[in-house]
Amino acid sequence: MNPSNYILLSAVLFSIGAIGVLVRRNAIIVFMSVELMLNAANLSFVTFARMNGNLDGQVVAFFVMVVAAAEVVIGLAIIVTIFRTRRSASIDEPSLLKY
Amino acid sequence: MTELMPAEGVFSLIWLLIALPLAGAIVLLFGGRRTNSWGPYLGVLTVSASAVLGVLMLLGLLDRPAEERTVEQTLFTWVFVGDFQADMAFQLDQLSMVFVLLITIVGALIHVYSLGYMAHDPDRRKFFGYLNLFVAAMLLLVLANNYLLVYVGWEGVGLASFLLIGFWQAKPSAAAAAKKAFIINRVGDVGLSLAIMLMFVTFGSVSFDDVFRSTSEASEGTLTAIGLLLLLAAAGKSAQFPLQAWLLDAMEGPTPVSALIHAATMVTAGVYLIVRSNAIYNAAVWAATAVVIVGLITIFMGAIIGSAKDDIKKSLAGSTMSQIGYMIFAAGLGPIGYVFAIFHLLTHGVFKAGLFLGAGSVMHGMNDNVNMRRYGALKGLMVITFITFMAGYLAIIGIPPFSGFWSKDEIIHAAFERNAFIGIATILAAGITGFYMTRMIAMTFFGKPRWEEGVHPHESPAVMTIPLIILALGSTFMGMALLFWGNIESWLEPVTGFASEPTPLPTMFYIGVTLVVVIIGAVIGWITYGVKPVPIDPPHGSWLTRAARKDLYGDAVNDVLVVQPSLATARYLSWFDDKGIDGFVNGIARWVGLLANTLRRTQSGLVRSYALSMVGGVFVVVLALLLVRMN
Amino acid sequence: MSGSQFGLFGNDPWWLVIGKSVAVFGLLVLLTLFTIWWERRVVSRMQNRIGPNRVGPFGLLQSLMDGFKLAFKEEILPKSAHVGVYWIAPVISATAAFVAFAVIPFGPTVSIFGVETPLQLTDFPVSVLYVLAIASIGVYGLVLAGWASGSTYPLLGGLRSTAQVISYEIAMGLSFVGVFLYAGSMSTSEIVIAQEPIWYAVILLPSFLIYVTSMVGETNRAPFDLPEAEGELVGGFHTEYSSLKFALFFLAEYINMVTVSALATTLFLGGYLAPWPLSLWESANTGWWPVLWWLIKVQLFIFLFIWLRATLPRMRYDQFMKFGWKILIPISIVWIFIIAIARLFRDSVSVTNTQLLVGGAIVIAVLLIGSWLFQLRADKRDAAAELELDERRARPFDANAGGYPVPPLPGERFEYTSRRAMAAGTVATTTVAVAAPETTNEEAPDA
Amino acid sequence: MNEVIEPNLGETLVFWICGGLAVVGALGMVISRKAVHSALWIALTMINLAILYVANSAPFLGMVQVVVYTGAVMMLFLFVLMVVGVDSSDSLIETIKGQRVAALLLGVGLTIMLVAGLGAGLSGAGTIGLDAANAADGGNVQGLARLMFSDYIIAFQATGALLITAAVGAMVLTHREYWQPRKSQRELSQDRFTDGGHPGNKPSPGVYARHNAVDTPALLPDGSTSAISIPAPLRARDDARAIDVNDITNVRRLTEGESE
Repeated sequence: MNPSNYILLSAVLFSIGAIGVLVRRNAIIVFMSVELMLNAANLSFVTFARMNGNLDGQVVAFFVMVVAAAEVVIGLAIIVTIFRTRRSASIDEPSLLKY
Repeated sequence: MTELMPAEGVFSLIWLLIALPLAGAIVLLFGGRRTNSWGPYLGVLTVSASAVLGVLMLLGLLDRPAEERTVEQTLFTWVFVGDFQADMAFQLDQLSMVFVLLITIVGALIHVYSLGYMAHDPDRRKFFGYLNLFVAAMLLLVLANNYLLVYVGWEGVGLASFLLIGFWQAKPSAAAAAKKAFIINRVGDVGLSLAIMLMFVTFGSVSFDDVFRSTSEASEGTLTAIGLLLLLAAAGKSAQFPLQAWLLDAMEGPTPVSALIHAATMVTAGVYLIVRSNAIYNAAVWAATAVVIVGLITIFMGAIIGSAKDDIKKSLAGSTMSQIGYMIFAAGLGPIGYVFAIFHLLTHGVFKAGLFLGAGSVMHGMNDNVNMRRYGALKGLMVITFITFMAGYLAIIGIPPFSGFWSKDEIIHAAFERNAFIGIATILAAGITGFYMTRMIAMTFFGKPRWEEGVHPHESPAVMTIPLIILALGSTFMGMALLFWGNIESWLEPVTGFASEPTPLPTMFYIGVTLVVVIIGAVIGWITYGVKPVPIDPPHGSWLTRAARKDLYGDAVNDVLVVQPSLATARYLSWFDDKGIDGFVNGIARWVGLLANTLRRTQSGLVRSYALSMVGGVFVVVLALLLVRMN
Repeated sequence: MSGSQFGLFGNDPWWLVIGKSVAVFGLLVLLTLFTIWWERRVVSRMQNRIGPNRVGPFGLLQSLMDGFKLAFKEEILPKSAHVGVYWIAPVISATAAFVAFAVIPFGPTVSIFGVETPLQLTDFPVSVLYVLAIASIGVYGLVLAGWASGSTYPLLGGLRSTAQVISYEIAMGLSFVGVFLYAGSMSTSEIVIAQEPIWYAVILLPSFLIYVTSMVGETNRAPFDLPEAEGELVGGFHTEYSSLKFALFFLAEYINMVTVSALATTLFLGGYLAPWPLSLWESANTGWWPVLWWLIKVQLFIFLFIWLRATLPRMRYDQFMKFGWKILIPISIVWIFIIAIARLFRDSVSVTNTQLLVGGAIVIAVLLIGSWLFQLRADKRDAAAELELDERRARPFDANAGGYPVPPLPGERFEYTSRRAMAAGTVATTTVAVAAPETTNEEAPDA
Repeated sequence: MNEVIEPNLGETLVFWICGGLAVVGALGMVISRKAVHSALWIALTMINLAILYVANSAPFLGMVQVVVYTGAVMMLFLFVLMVVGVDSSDSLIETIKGQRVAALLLGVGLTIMLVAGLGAGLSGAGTIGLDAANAADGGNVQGLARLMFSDYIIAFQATGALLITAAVGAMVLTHREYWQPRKSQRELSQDRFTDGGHPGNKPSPGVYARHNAVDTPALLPDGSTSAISIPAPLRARDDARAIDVNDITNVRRLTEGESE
């Protein structure tokens, strides 16, 4: 088995995540889809690290995880704040922000 | 050209000459109300200190041989852009020295005088601040060693002049006069800035030393252009034809200002500029000729205006124009005239300052009335003012041994050496000078009192009369002192050059003719205004009188030639801006608006539709990458 | 994974792997049964009771019987439950509990039927992290149970356990850092071996204490048993569970207790290594003896759990959270700083142990004095703030301060001022107190 | 270093099982109507990804993946889901015209393109493996640590700062200002007693009564009923069960009997 299969798996997961972002309206699920996309990218990084015989890819994946954690914290805080005012977690709801 | 000597000893303090009044100005203008009480005295002190410093430097220069009297002090490199470099550097030579002395000493006297004159003005502190600023800028102008720095001083005095003319800005006429002076000065400033640019392009430098050293490298056409531009600058600052219109209105400022700025110092900056740039004019004959013509025209314009005005200050202002015309005229004569231009400048600076301060003293006694037809018979009531004024009077019309005689006579002499026609013209102008000055004396101090009701003429306080006395002494003796004891010709010679040409007619001949003409003018004046009673309401007068009362239609000409076309252009441009440009822009905006109206449908605010566009973009990019890779 | 450092791991024959797995499973089930009985006995003794004593010798079979009873009880499925998740939650919980034990070493290498093998199911470079990871998966069981029950109390219990686990896992992870620093490894077997000279509980006492505290929080045991607080949440997350599913939760809880105790033993008490006086005996650390030492140490921790449950009242939720975030985590971080610096000094500067100790003593003294001074200042500031608040309360509130209507600040009372009256010049003000709504007892006794 | 390591059969097995589960989890996440189900599905994906990391010679990352993503991030998601109570199923009716179709087309297209493109591009790519890189520092964790604390130290510090900022930001975002200091337990209990309310527990329904249903009022010692012993909604609906007079008399007799 060629390790590039991992890359293909990562591509598939990434696309599924993208579709999730596009079709789901619940902000939290959209958020999960974004996390899925990040995870897919991480899988690529880890695989690349192995294919190239150098650990930098793993370090990058690690940093992605850290940044994702920070992003989740803020994102969820925003969702909670929006939910408090609008009683809804629909991502279409804050469209008034365009003004 | 003499060698530039490094600044040592007392000359290491050249910067302090400027810094002192500048510091005074800063303290006074930014110190706020807490400096109200002691501020004016600080102003007097800084200028006086500069004067003392100037005297010390004069002594220092006298100790040196003539060719070592050019001192240069470089503080720091001020501007360096590419090839262009200008230093914050000062050059003290014989020419600057006399200016420094004139500015600081007359300035100090006028500061002292102002203590009395402005005693009751609520904005006294500001006044002294502006005065100090003016002195600093003027000193910078005359001490600079390059044209760019001159330009700074040039603008600085322009600013101070503007502020001081409009000092009583509550008066609409004062505000308008200030603006007028400022705007007309701008025209001259454009000339100076263009001249500087041209110099940089031609010589690669703007410092005096470099420019004068390399005049031979430039074509005569270029030099003529520079000379004419410098003449434009000088005309603007010195109120020469055709930019003379502002000076008469500038009399709206307080009288000490008129005395200091618009008689003794600033208006002579143009003369300084031309004399300083003598190397250029020496090489540009046509430019020099233009200078002569401008000077000659102005001599007559000023004299005629001075003869017709009833306002004592405006009459004096006309006289100033005329006298500066003399100087410019002399400067245009070439090496033979430079020295006398400066000589006349010095004597004129003193006696005209005295005359203005005397006029101020009269106004002080007459409740600030400036109409000479309301004066009369003041000689007994204002003895000191009268005597000092008489000293100035005799000096300006050129009665020996008063100082004006020596300087004016030399100019006439020089004029004859160049051309008999212009010589005769200058003598004629001297006659007119005699006429209008006699008219002024007669209307002010002699005859019957024509005072307005409630006016009680009185002598001014000592703080005003003492400067008057000092200036009167200067008016009386300075000419002789400079000529015989101070030997001004050989003093200035290293800077200006001096060509002693053979004299076709004996000197005494000119003196005699001139004196006769002057006395004829004075007698006519006396008969017209001294013997006959002066009507309180001005008579209709001849067409020339009427024209002179209107400044020889200077404003009208400006109005027709400049103001109306400008306004018309502005109106047209405004219309074009409104309809053409705005229409174009608005049209674009409308189209953009229409476009945006359709495009904004995509900006739904729905995050998911944005995300869709993003994914679409990714799709396209990946597709492009793949296609590129496949091929 | 199977690098040189883990020579014997991953090389077992298949039958030995299965054997070990079964042994671990059996051990855990037995330990659970024993611990339940042990707990009931100990708590009873502490409460002047006798405890289970009827079934089997000393009532030892009591928990087995209870298990049978539970298994035969009726399954109740709440109507509002989310079926799939409701089913899977206890499975996750129990599975995670068992799986976590895979990396716990019971003893050194022994010979089983002629095969040299370590007494440990498996080990790899990050096995301590593995335990953490599995623990965090185990929480899913609780959270999902709470949510899937479709009922309020379980949901609250689930929420609490989420917050609790996230909070205490941080402190727990931080307490490991010291051990990692000293052992230079995250593998359990290597950490145990690294404690041959001295237990980490001694040199890393703060880490040890923090771990012990957070392990109680992590296992939802008293006094941190908030997810199943009976007085507040009926039964917490397992309120709606019954029969075998409830048994699974029960099992998971006790296995978790054993796991964290075993982990504490491994990381801080030298694992299977013999304690000091015994270690003088040559063969104490060879053969099967270490398993005994290990068991004793684990039982000590379990006794600690029981002891805590019997003596301490449950904490209030906010105090509990405050304790985790504002005390345990900051202390952990400061402690990591200290050990990192100490390590740095020992490695790069030649410092003797005496100097290190003296330095440490000085640091501690400075910290103590500093905190005392800090406290004094804080007291003073609090007193000043109190005073200011009193003053503000005493001052009448101006609703139109500076001509603009302003809301009252804390401690001020809003007084309605009639504009018309003010305009008329008669500053008659009507006072409407908009303070906190009076707690009127709607259910006042009407009889 | 150049020697190409061929993954063994075990890894192939792991890849297909875990990779399949990961895809199933991802699809489940997108398809699930309930947010909590979505969270569970994606947790499944993440755990499987962790296993794939381990299989890819990244044991440390694998564990971190579980701890961070499954343990912390997804737990946070669940927490927020429960706090905001987004419990009900989402409506699956699409509101933006054409969004779903376009999304599916784009997604599928992207998948096909990526898989095809990457597959073609990577088909001949060899694998060096990480054994040498790991051995250089004595292990995967040590290798990562060396990189992180030397080459990537700035990035490491920056992410640290980012985390702190995120924590503070979350607190600021979700912070609610209290106009008045929160009452302490002491103050609460004082309020409870000073206001003259009922200080103790309210009488339970059915005390001294023959029934223990919630709608049965408690009987007071004098035989009268206590209204506060039944829940307010029942009282508001006037649903209190009537008391059998005999009960009252019985009680009265009892109390009198005791007093005698």
